[in-house]
Amino acid sequence: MRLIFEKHKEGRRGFSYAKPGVPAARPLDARYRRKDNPHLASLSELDVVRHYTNLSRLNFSVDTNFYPLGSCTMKYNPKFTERIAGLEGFSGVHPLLPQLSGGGMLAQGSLEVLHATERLLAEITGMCAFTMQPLAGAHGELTGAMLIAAYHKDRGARRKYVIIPDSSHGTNPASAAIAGYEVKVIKTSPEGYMDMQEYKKSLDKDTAAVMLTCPDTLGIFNPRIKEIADMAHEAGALMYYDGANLNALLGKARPGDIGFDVVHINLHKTFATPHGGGGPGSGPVGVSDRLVDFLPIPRVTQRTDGTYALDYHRHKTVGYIAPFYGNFGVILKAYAYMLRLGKEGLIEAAEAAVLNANYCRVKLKGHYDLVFDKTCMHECVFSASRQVKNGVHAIDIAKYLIDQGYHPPTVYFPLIVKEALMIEPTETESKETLDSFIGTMIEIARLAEEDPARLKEAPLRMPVKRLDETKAAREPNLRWQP
Amino acid sequence: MRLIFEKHKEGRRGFSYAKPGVPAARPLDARYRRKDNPHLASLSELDVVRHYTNLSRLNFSVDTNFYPLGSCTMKYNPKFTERIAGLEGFSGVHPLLPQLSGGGMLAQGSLEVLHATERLLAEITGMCAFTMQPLAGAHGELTGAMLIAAYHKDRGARRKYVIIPDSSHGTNPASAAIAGYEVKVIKTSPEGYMDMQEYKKSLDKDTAAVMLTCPDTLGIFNPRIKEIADMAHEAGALMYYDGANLNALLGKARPGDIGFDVVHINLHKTFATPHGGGGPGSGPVGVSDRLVDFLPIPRVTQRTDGTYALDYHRHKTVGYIAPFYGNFGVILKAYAYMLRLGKEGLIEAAEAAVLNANYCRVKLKGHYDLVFDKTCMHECVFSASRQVKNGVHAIDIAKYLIDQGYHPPTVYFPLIVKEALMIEPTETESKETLDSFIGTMIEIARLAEEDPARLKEAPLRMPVKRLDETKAAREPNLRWQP
Amino acid sequence: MNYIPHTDKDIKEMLAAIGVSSVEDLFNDIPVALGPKSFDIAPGRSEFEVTQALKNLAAKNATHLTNFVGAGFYDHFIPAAVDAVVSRPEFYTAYTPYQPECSQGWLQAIYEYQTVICELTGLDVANASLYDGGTALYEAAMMAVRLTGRNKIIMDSGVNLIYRTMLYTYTSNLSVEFMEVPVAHGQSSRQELLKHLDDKTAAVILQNPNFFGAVDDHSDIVKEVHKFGALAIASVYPVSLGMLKSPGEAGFDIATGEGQSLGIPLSFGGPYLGFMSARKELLRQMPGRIVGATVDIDGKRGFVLTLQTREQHIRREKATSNICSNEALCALRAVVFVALLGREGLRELAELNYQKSEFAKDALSRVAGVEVKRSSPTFNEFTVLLPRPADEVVYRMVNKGFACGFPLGRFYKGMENYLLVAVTEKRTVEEIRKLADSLEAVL
Amino acid sequence: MNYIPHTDKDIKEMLAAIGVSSVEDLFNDIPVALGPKSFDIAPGRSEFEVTQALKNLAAKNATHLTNFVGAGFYDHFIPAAVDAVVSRPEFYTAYTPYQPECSQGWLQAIYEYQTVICELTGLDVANASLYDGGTALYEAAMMAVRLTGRNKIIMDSGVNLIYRTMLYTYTSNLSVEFMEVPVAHGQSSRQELLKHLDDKTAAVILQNPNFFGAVDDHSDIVKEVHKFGALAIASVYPVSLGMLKSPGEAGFDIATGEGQSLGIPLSFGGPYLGFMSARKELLRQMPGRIVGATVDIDGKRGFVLTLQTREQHIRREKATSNICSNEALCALRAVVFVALLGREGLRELAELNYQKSEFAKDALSRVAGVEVKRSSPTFNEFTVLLPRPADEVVYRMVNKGFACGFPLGRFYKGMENYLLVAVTEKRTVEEIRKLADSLEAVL
Ligand SMILES: Cc1ncc(COP(=O)(O)O)c(C=O)c1O
Ligand SMILES: Cc1ncc(COP(=O)(O)O)c(C=O)c1O
Repeated sequence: MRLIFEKHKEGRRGFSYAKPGVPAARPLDARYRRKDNPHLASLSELDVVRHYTNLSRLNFSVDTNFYPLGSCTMKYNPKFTERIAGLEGFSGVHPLLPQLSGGGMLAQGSLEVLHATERLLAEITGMCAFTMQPLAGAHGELTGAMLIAAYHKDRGARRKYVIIPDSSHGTNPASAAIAGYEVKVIKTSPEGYMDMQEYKKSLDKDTAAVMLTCPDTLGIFNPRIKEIADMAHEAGALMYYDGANLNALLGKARPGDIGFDVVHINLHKTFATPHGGGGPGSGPVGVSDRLVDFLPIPRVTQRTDGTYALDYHRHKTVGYIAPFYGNFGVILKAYAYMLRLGKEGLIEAAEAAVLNANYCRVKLKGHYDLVFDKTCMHECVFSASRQVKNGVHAIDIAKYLIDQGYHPPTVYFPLIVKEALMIEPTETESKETLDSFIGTMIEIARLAEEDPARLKEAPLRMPVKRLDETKAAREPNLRWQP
Repeated sequence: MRLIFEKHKEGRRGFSYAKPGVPAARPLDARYRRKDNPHLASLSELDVVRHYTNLSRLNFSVDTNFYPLGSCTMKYNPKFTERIAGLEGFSGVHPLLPQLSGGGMLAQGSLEVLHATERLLAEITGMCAFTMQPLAGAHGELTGAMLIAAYHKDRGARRKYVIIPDSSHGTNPASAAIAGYEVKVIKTSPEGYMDMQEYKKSLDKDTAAVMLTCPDTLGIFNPRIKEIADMAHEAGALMYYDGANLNALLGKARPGDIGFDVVHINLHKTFATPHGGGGPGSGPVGVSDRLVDFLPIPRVTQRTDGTYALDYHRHKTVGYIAPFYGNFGVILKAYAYMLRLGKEGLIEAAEAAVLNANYCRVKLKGHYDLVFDKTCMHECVFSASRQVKNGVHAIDIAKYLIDQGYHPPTVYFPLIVKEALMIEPTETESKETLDSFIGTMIEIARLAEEDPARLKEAPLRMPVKRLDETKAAREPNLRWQP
Repeated sequence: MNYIPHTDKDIKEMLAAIGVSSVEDLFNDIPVALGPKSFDIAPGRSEFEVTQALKNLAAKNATHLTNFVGAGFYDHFIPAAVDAVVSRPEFYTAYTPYQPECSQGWLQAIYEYQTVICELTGLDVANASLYDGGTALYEAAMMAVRLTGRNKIIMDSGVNLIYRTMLYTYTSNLSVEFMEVPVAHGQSSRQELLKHLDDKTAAVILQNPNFFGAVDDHSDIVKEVHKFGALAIASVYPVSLGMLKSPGEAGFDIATGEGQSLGIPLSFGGPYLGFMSARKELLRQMPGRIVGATVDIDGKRGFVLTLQTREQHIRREKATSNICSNEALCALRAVVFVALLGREGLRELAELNYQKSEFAKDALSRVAGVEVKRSSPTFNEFTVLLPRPADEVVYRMVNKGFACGFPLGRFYKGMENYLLVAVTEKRTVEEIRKLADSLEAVL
Repeated sequence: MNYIPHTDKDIKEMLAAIGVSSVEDLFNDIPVALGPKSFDIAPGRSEFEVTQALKNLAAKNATHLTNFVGAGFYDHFIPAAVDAVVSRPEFYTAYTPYQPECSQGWLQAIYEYQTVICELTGLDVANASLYDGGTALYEAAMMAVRLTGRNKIIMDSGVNLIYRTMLYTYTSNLSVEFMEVPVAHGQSSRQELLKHLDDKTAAVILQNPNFFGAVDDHSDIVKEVHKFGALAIASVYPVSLGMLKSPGEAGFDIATGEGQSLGIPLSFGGPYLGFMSARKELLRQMPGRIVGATVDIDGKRGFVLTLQTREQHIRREKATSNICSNEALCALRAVVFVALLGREGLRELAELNYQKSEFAKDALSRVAGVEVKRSSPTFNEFTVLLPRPADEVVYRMVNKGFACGFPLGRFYKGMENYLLVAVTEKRTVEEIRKLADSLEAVL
């Protein structure tokens, strides 16, 4: 499709304003004014709507396609949460209203949503308190790392390292580094767990924290996780829990009970808020009691009369990590989702998610190399190494899946698995959908043996064929030029 | 795609209700209960949403395609009208509220919308009063025919005939017939106008009315229309105006000024309310002063204090033609549209619509037979007769256009034109869109000469190829069978 | 203008191509004398201004009242997923699927809708929609007249009064004769109905539940109707079909009804949805669009508009009906609504309406001076007799925050003290209790 | 459960296929001792109940106030077409376009968004979005630190206080040193800024219009900054760029800002949109996703995520940022908003904000006791000095139906009597007049 700028026609207008209706003001001095004429596109409303509507039709999405993108929990986003987020009583509220004097009473509805969501998440994870401010999972990690630093600093220590297994999500080491930590990477043992020998060796009085993902990015629950936590605590380090995969564990295990000190959760994964083509997300952070004092301000508190207020007066706080109270619109949807599902619904979600992943695992393990042949949690990770022998790579499998109407699993992640294919079906997909996906995967395995060229040429049914990514990186063309 | 019923799985639920929370009532006697179990589909919310979302993607629509379907005025439907219709203050109002005692005050907003729209339409058409009740254009015609009957009856006459030109829309004769009239059809002269000789002959004291479409279905404004009206009036007949094509004439001519007695308007055409895949529409009927007393009840009236009320006490009324006040949700969008455009906007719409149609007419007349080679109004009608010589019919042109991403023009209508191609671009389409459509039409004309097979095999890019309509009619399969 | 893309340059170029010098020239066919005498329309306003103005009007409607008004039009909850689907522009900005290859989505959806209507009503064939329940009933009556060649119609007065008045309006110039038969103890009066039945009768029209909320089993009447070669027409409330005997089970030939309850907002009276189904033998006299399954040239299943020779655009004055645009988008709402609920859900919805309505009967019957009419079973609406004019009571109840029902005296002479109360699944126990308490207070 | 399609039969069959006898078996890896100590969550509620409950909460927020609060977050009108586009599930239920062939819609939209940001800011390259204006500014500061290898940052105190506090939080454990420079007569103090500038300076951060609403031309400062080999970072308000000198024109190296004003609802603080653009030489240090154009194997244009070796999923602890999920859907809002307005529209919007704000200045300056600060020009927000604490005045104005501005005393000691008033295009002449009248009444 042509770019919106390529459809520009001087003089068109897709949106108009009323005349100001005020006497003309003294014009702003020319030196403050821009001289150039930005090359924005001018089109009618129809042109704009048709352009973006037709663009949208070029995407795969949960509402149109099975989307088993591992580690991303692409579950269905119930429509009623969109309706709620669209209520003007929520979407129209200026975030500074409760900061006006007496203004708390002007936003009691929104403050209650924040407070109630915090309490729900605390119960779900077994943590003591939550901040809803982090704007995505990685932002939660950074917040968590800063809380950890504040904790150690408060105790007079400046610990330097954060221990992270090599199977972790890329955001973990990146967040730790950005918070000012050096990262010690621990290898994964052949059994699929963090190497305990190496872990023990790395742990010392300079260890600020251990960051784990649980279930980990291989979809596995490490049965020795409590031992790992205890060892860290003995060494005076804190335990960080990357809760992006919490969907597997709702009502089954709680990081707080295991002994974690900091937890972040991806509302856009576990709690069914839409992924929005890459965001917005929301990454609330929960803490054990020893970290509560360090949480970002403002905190939402409940007064004895049941009303809600903002609390700024927390002298140990790390400070401000978001402009206001988090991605409220996202939090609201997650809250509605939790109210809707309730206890049984959340447990059922975890169970069905794990059931679906194991079903895929078992049905496909005769056709693809299963990286660790054991019960998985919410996702299962295969390697295309068997197919590589015929020159078929994970990417070829992915591209052929696209032609069959499936969004591919996550490929080449986790990095520690060669030719990884990481399948996370989520609980919202039916057995019928899984069966036909599995059928296609088996067909692909057959094609890899018998007719690999068919896979290498895919996709053929999309608006473009395979794209030259090297050219994109070597000769960056990152914007339309007039 | 599979049918929703073919995706059924017993036990699934896409929507649930809360428990009643009341003590169990005495069960209804079994003789009143249904014994069978209707074969409805049971699916999860995702399954349902994915099914219908993917079905939607198989349609062409204004928001995704140029849609020059003649006589249907497929103009763009501004998005803000949808937002307004979605306001709970409008969508949630029970129609009987104003019929409760004192209830008029409970629905003043909606009553004002109805009253104001009536007044706007009256000014736009030059008619004396409007009823907003008719639920579509054809329903307006029927209402109009009943008004005409009531008028004549009131004057003690039972006139039998309604005169209708053969170029009229099929609903005109159908509506007249259903209202109890016999239809006299007048041929179209070679110049494209109703044959005046024949008309004169047909007109007599048994003529109840003359039903004209203006501009007519050939896209032509009959300059002798006033003469026609005067002749009818002299014969004691009333003049009916099918205003489905009013888009061409906004601010240019008014049926009331010409002397028409009854007018219906298609809000879903001229006033930009969406066509909804076939409906809902709205077909308000305007009348000259001598017909006001016969309008359906209730009427929305304005009290001296500025408030609105419903008036039932009109002893000459034809009665009730709709359950309430018309398709309120549609009327509301049309009202918003009129407020938005205002005087200049409405005139501009007419001008651009006529400009677009004439541009297509002139650009294509070298390639297709123009039925009447003269300035057209909102649409231009070609015949594929030139192409038929190479075995290419209007339908083949239509199907090839589909493959190029264009919704075809109306084909084989009006019936009086052989192999008709009726192109109504509407004012919301840009010159660029017209130019590329015209380019494709010219290419088709070339293919018709050089490679007709290419056209006969189209469409190839749609979910289905050409469908067997004869089989559909001969062996009706009108529902899924369990 | 945001909806008109023409720039001055565009207009110039286009005029040049056409060969005229101004846009006005294109209107030369309109005699000067026919120019508009007036066109006094206010100047256009911005999207923001119009939106604000209409928000202000919306705020002038009372939406805070707890609603117990029904009378054929019910306050049911609409799942958000229904709105999500119908707001796909590929649905709502398309038109009638004349070109099947680029309209398979719509055609399949309508085919599915037709199936749902058939399944709900227990009949063989359904059309793609009619305007509303009233026009659907009128179309059914005319079908019967055409099919039987007779012109007498017997109508139970339990049929929604709104529909009855519509039928009289539509047929006022036709030679159709109506016999209206009063109800007995709320239900259809067998005695009266059979008295009028004869071999001139084209059809008997019955409604279930009837306007007063009474549930009936009309099988016995239908049998008698058929003995005289007449057709039996049922007017039904679709939600009740999750529980009540279907028209098909009761032997009816044609069923019609208002589909508003199936996911369509009340919206001050429209757009609504008229549905119709019938025995397959009556198919050729059905009005409206009908979608059928067929195959493409490769043998692949596809859907088309079919049996169009019944319709106005082919048959003109000889068509079975004049309907052209119908209520497709509302039909889509209905099919999505039913798909979301599924078999179990529709049954549960009906049961909930019944249970809550029975609870409300109990609660109201405890209010001093209020008599709940119990001569016949009801579904989700029932009649109560008040110790004073219902009109007054309704008026006072508005101040208590209730639209507490419909005063039957507005439609029926002599029923001034009667109130028709509807209770849907949306009404909570608390609301019902508060209704009773408030009623007690205002009486 | 409506969102879990598993029937009992499904579960049985799947368990059999897996070879376990119960779902619990799948959780055997979790030691019994690690089972949840508590999971005290209320039972689920129906869609209707949850919707009602949240409607009730929404009603507890005050949305009836006429809004003059800004402080970086503005009450602009959002065209309905923006909502229509972003509610396409093909946009909002997709994720990061890792697989380009089935994500061309998203990729092209982001490429267009990047272009818009470049055009607005007058710079060469932009990323696909960051969380918000504050984190964007922090990322820009860190970019400068990496690029220059220096760690001193000079920050004008005209930078939004919210951002400044965020920057301090983020860098509290890093060896980054901030110099904050007070404003002089509302604008950036050249004297103070230049005093601190040295060859240890990584960057100077300036905001335009600044937090107090003052408009400035920073070109002169930027020139000095460059002399020291430091980078100049601009924090900007995108709507003002329809009128004000762009960061590119003023010579800045990096521009960041909050995109909320471009079609994104206020929504109690988020989701918002951090945007960032820079000179192309700085590209490799940019954080976040970036989309680039390329060709497919047939030479057809297509779009991909590119330069991913900057990012965490490849470079892990050496990445330029930890960002993964961003604010794509808000970026889409921005690009659609700008496309609807077009060149003219954005200029008009800026002009309207300026004009109405000037009108409000006039109106307020006529109120006895109110002094409008005029030491520097402003855009759509300005500072007024009240004869009593602004906090009190704001409180009283709420009862008059106004959120009349932000009391600066909450952020700045000694400014207790100052009020920051924002006037967007939505405010009407009547509202502004009424604001002045009401202020007069409460003072
Ligand atoms: C395991 C894990 N951790 C962290 C993240 C980062 O979350 P976000 O993308 O919301 O920043 C992700 C997201 O992909 C993840 O899968
Ligand atoms: C000229 C004309 N008249 C009447 C009608 C009937 O209008 P409706 O479809 O709203 O019943 C149409 C619609 O196609 C039409 O084009």
